[in-house]
Amino acid sequence: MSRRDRAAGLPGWLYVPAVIGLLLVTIPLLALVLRADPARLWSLLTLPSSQDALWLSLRTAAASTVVCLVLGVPLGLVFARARFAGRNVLRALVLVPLVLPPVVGGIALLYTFGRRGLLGQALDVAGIHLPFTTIAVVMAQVFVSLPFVVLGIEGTARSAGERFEGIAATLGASPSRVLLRVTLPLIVPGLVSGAVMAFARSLGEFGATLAFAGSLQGVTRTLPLQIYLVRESDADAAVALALVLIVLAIAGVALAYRPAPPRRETP
Amino acid sequence: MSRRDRAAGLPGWLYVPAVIGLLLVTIPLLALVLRADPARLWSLLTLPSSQDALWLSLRTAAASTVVCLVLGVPLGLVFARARFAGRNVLRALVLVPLVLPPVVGGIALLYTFGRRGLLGQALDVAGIHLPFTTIAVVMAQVFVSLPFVVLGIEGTARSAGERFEGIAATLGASPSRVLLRVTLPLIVPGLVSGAVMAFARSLGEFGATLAFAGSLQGVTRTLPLQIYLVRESDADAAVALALVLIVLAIAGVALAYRPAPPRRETP
Amino acid sequence: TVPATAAAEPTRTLTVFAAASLGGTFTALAAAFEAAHPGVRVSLVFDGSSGLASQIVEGAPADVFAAANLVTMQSVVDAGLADKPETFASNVLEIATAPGNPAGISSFADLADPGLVLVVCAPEVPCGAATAAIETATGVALRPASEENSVTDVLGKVTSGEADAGLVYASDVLSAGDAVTGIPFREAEGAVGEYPIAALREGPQPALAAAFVEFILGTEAQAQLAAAGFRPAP
Amino acid sequence: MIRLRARIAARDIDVDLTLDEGVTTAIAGPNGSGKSTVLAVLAGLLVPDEGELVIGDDVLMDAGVFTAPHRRGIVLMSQRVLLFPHMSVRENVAFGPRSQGRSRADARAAADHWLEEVGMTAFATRRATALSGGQAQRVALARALAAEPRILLLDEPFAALDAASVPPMRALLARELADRTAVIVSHDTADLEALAVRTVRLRAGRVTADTPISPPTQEDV
Amino acid sequence: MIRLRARIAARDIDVDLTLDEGVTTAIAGPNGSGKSTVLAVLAGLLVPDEGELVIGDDVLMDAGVFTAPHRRGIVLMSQRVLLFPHMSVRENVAFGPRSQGRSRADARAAADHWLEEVGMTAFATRRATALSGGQAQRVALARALAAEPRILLLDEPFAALDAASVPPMRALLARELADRTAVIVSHDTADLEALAVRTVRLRAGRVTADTPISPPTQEDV
Ligand SMILES: Nc1ncnc2c1ncn2[C@@H]1O[C@H](COP(=O)(O)OP(=O)(O)OP(=O)(O)O)[C@@H](O)[C@H]1O
Ligand SMILES: Nc1ncnc2c1ncn2[C@@H]1O[C@H](COP(=O)(O)OP(=O)(O)OP(=O)(O)O)[C@@H](O)[C@H]1O
Ligand SMILES: [Mg+2]
Ligand SMILES: [Mg+2]
Repeated sequence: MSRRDRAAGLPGWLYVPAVIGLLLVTIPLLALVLRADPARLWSLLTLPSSQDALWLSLRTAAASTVVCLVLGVPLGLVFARARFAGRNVLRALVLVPLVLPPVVGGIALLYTFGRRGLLGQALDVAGIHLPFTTIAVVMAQVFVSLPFVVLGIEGTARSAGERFEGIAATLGASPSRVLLRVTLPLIVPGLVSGAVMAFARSLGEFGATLAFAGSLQGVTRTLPLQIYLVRESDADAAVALALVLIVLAIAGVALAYRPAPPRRETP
Repeated sequence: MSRRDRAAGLPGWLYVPAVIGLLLVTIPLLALVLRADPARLWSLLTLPSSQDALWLSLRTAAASTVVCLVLGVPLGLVFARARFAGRNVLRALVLVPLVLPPVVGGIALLYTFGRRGLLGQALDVAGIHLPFTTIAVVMAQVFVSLPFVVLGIEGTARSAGERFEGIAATLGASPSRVLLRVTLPLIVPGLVSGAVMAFARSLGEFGATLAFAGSLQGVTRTLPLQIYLVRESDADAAVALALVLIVLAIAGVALAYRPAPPRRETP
Repeated sequence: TVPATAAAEPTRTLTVFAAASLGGTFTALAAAFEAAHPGVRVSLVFDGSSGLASQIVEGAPADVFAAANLVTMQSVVDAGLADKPETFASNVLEIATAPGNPAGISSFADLADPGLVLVVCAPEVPCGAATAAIETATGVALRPASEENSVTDVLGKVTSGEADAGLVYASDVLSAGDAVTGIPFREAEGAVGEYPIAALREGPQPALAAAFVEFILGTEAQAQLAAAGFRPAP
Repeated sequence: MIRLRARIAARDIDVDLTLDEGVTTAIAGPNGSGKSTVLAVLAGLLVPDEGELVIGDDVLMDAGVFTAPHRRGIVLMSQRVLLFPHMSVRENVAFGPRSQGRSRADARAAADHWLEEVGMTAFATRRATALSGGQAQRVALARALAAEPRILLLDEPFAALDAASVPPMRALLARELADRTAVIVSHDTADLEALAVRTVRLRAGRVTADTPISPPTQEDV
Repeated sequence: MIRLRARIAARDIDVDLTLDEGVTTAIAGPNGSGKSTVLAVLAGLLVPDEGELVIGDDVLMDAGVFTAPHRRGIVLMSQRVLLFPHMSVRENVAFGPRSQGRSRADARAAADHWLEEVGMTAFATRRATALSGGQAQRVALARALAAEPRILLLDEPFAALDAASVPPMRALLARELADRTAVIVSHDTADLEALAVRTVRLRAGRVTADTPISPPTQEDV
């Protein structure tokens, strides 16, 4: 209803930077699409190497999204609610994977979980070898994606406030129940956007995976690694494969990310 | 005050995944630090190539953070407030750079602004050459960082709600005034975390920069590109340089990102 | 402060795009070229050959392109941006192991040992293509833990101790220094990699570019390449 | 004369009422009868499925027209207090004058005047979130009055005030509403008698009665 | 007997008061005198700089002790209504019983019972955000009663109700508060007389008077 929109009242000039921002992102995508050859796309898609990579990417990105939520939501809530010394420094540490060139992140993981790494030596004795496995792919993805979830959850939890949590506690709800029935439902927007960012970032992860997990078809070579590799011999094929990733991401995000309509309360 | 903390009431078990998440990120960083040689660090830092790279990184990341805010905040607000058909698809498009392997993003930019690109041909005629300039570095960083700002702003604006904006409008405030005096102040947490993510992601940006802007010392070779280059010949030196980036990021984030304490209202 | 000579002879910058594996050697060669040509600054850009090639095709302001294989160079030639590339060096594979070769590897066939963690280059990149060719020629089937995208990634796995052995070029082994031990093997001769160089047509400094190509093909540069583990052009 | 017609299916509301200009009209009715909804529609914060709003010759809303809230000159003091949480008490009250283009000093003076009128001068620099329920309601009243609206809408303006404070606030409003177009919603008939000349009664989203009240006199208060 | 001592410098509050068990005590005083603050401290939602809370022999709070809100058996119906926005009306009311371990069916039955008592049965499946001010307050009352607390704290429970609804709600509360420990804050002396046996008066954060009221009888209502 256009009348309601005018009541929602964003100033008109705001659309100028908004549209520029939109174009800056969408025109390059269009340029990619225009360069791709649909016929090639199909033949590429039917290659076993592409299919393996696609399937591995979907599986690992889904797994790492789950891990990111399981670890990142609690961490974000702790940052939002608990008061303790050194919180700002810890938060900054958690954000470091954002700033680290991914390949250095992969090296750090290798220094930690590799055969001669900080924890890897003990793991090795226990017969656990992480590098060159699919688990290593997931770990690399979690390492680079976790900060988004933590930051998103902290922000949403802060702006949701603690008022409803206090009321729930006086009604007799234990902290666990408050968490599950009040806090989490109230921060659903943050959960969804955190999950979307983690999934997207995991799907696109390249450098850390290559450095930590290696690149073997069906085991550790995800779609981005496949794209890089194909690009070495055939740049057009790489672009076509990247389009697959884009289509996948758009479909996934457009389906998953439907924020609830705003509540319409009478003031 | 520990008593107040218990009143804040997160369940104890929540700290288990939170601490695991924290360790997963911090132990690899520790492993990096343990492998680095402080003496080398200093000698690396005094190299002109390192200093050029560091300085270029700081300048471009700061510039791209500003651009991301200028374009991303309006776009996030439009997604949060305006109701129009195709919004979910547009939002998914904006998120694509998240999922794209950065080098493909760089290729897309090259296909757009390159000499033979979609817009590049026209720009070329006008005498504007963007690729392989410092501006191209900023564009690549904006391309990969913008989605974080858009998503963060949209989420915060949604949870802040429109009630205060309506009241402000009845008091006679124009849409521009409502935006500047009510909406933006209310979403400051989202602005800050969006800016932090954009700055961090820009500082760490590598693949898109290399593909779109190339790697010329002092012009387009940012610290991550320098790290990559150094790694070809000397992995330890690369790690030492990465530590510089980490220290920089931690200092920046710990200083900039101090969320306001939660409002304490009587229920 | 600007030196007086700079006014008379303004600094000219020559931009050289070179394959990542040429990094160390070309940095030294550029310095030598600068010494021989006062007022010239050589700006080096290193990346995978194919990445550089697509940038050149999209208009990167490069004067010289030195690639790690002939196919990539051909894509630049096909785009009409270079003609008559010349091969200036070649390279053969070596086995890289942890220092001192603790696994006691002595031949290509030893790499097929299932207990050995082996990393190689993927067939899509030059070192991997060479690996695949040798596998076919010898009938030895390798079972690598990973097929990496570049020599650097292979070396990274070996130097970090994650892999027991890797297959890389002889020059890479040399540039890695003490971090690995190189083991040459006879079958490597069956797959020699070639490095072409060309001055680019649309580069801003065509005369200097030609001079640089000539310099690389000259005796001084060839000696330095040999010292870095490269072989002369076949 | 002001004519409002509005139908909102989701709330089962279908009202058609007129308000006289220059006087105060009361809207009364049980909980959920649609009083706050009517005020929100008048202010332009809620768009009905169908309806019209005409003030004198001025069509603010009908099938093709919709005047944005900030152009209506209608101020709503809502049932939920909604002070701007990121501003001080004084900034809240000065917001209206500032929005109407008055200078910073001018707006500040106006704010201080109205804070004085509602007895909140001592709290001017306090954060708006650090107030008791009654204190917040006084500030909201000051904020609405400071905006000097063409039409003032008051939704239960005294609900959180202590018993002793109601008479002086009622006197303040009686003075300020004289000769002004206003609508007041209150559950307290004393308020209606003191302030309004007419009462529109709602029930279940429909107007059921429209009765005159004897005009307020100072003595009533 | 319940003893509360609390000092909060930021609000200039320093109270020391006792409440009798098994009866309702009223807290009265002008706006900003500290009534809501006292209730928040009792419920455990606000920790004073220094103070103590003892119920019978049970120390809930002193220098080294702090019992978490959910272990106190004290329910607060706050001045701001604060229904859980992500739940239906029924889920809001069933939240207390469910939290105390009652089965889903049981809690639902309890919720429906209390919704009936406050006359909100028809709204059970409505989103809690889609209510009028008075409707929301009724639901909040039902939610507090459904939790069957050891001690019930009511902060202006009738502020948003229409005049006709107040007497029946007052009667409901009179019945429910009989033999229960409760504290009520209200600006309406009729409420206090009908429901409380004693009034503690606050002013500027200090207790100024503590006076008995004649016990409520059904006829008063
Ligand atoms: N967001 C909403 N969605 C649907 N219905 C709503 C919404 N808000 C209110 N209602 C319904 O609309 C009707 C009118 O509500 P309104 O708030 O106007 O009542 P009111 O007369 O102001 O009542 P009160 O005296 O309790 O404040 C009520 O039945 C209410 O349940
Ligand atoms: N968050 C806060 N920070 C500082 N002071 C506050 C805060 N909230 C309330 N106060 C102050 O504490 C005092 C007591 O407030 P409280 O809400 O307890 O009053 P009250 O007796 O409930 O008043 P009312 O009848 O208006 O609801 C008031 O002077 C108020 O300004
Ligand atoms: Mg109402
Ligand atoms: Mg109060």
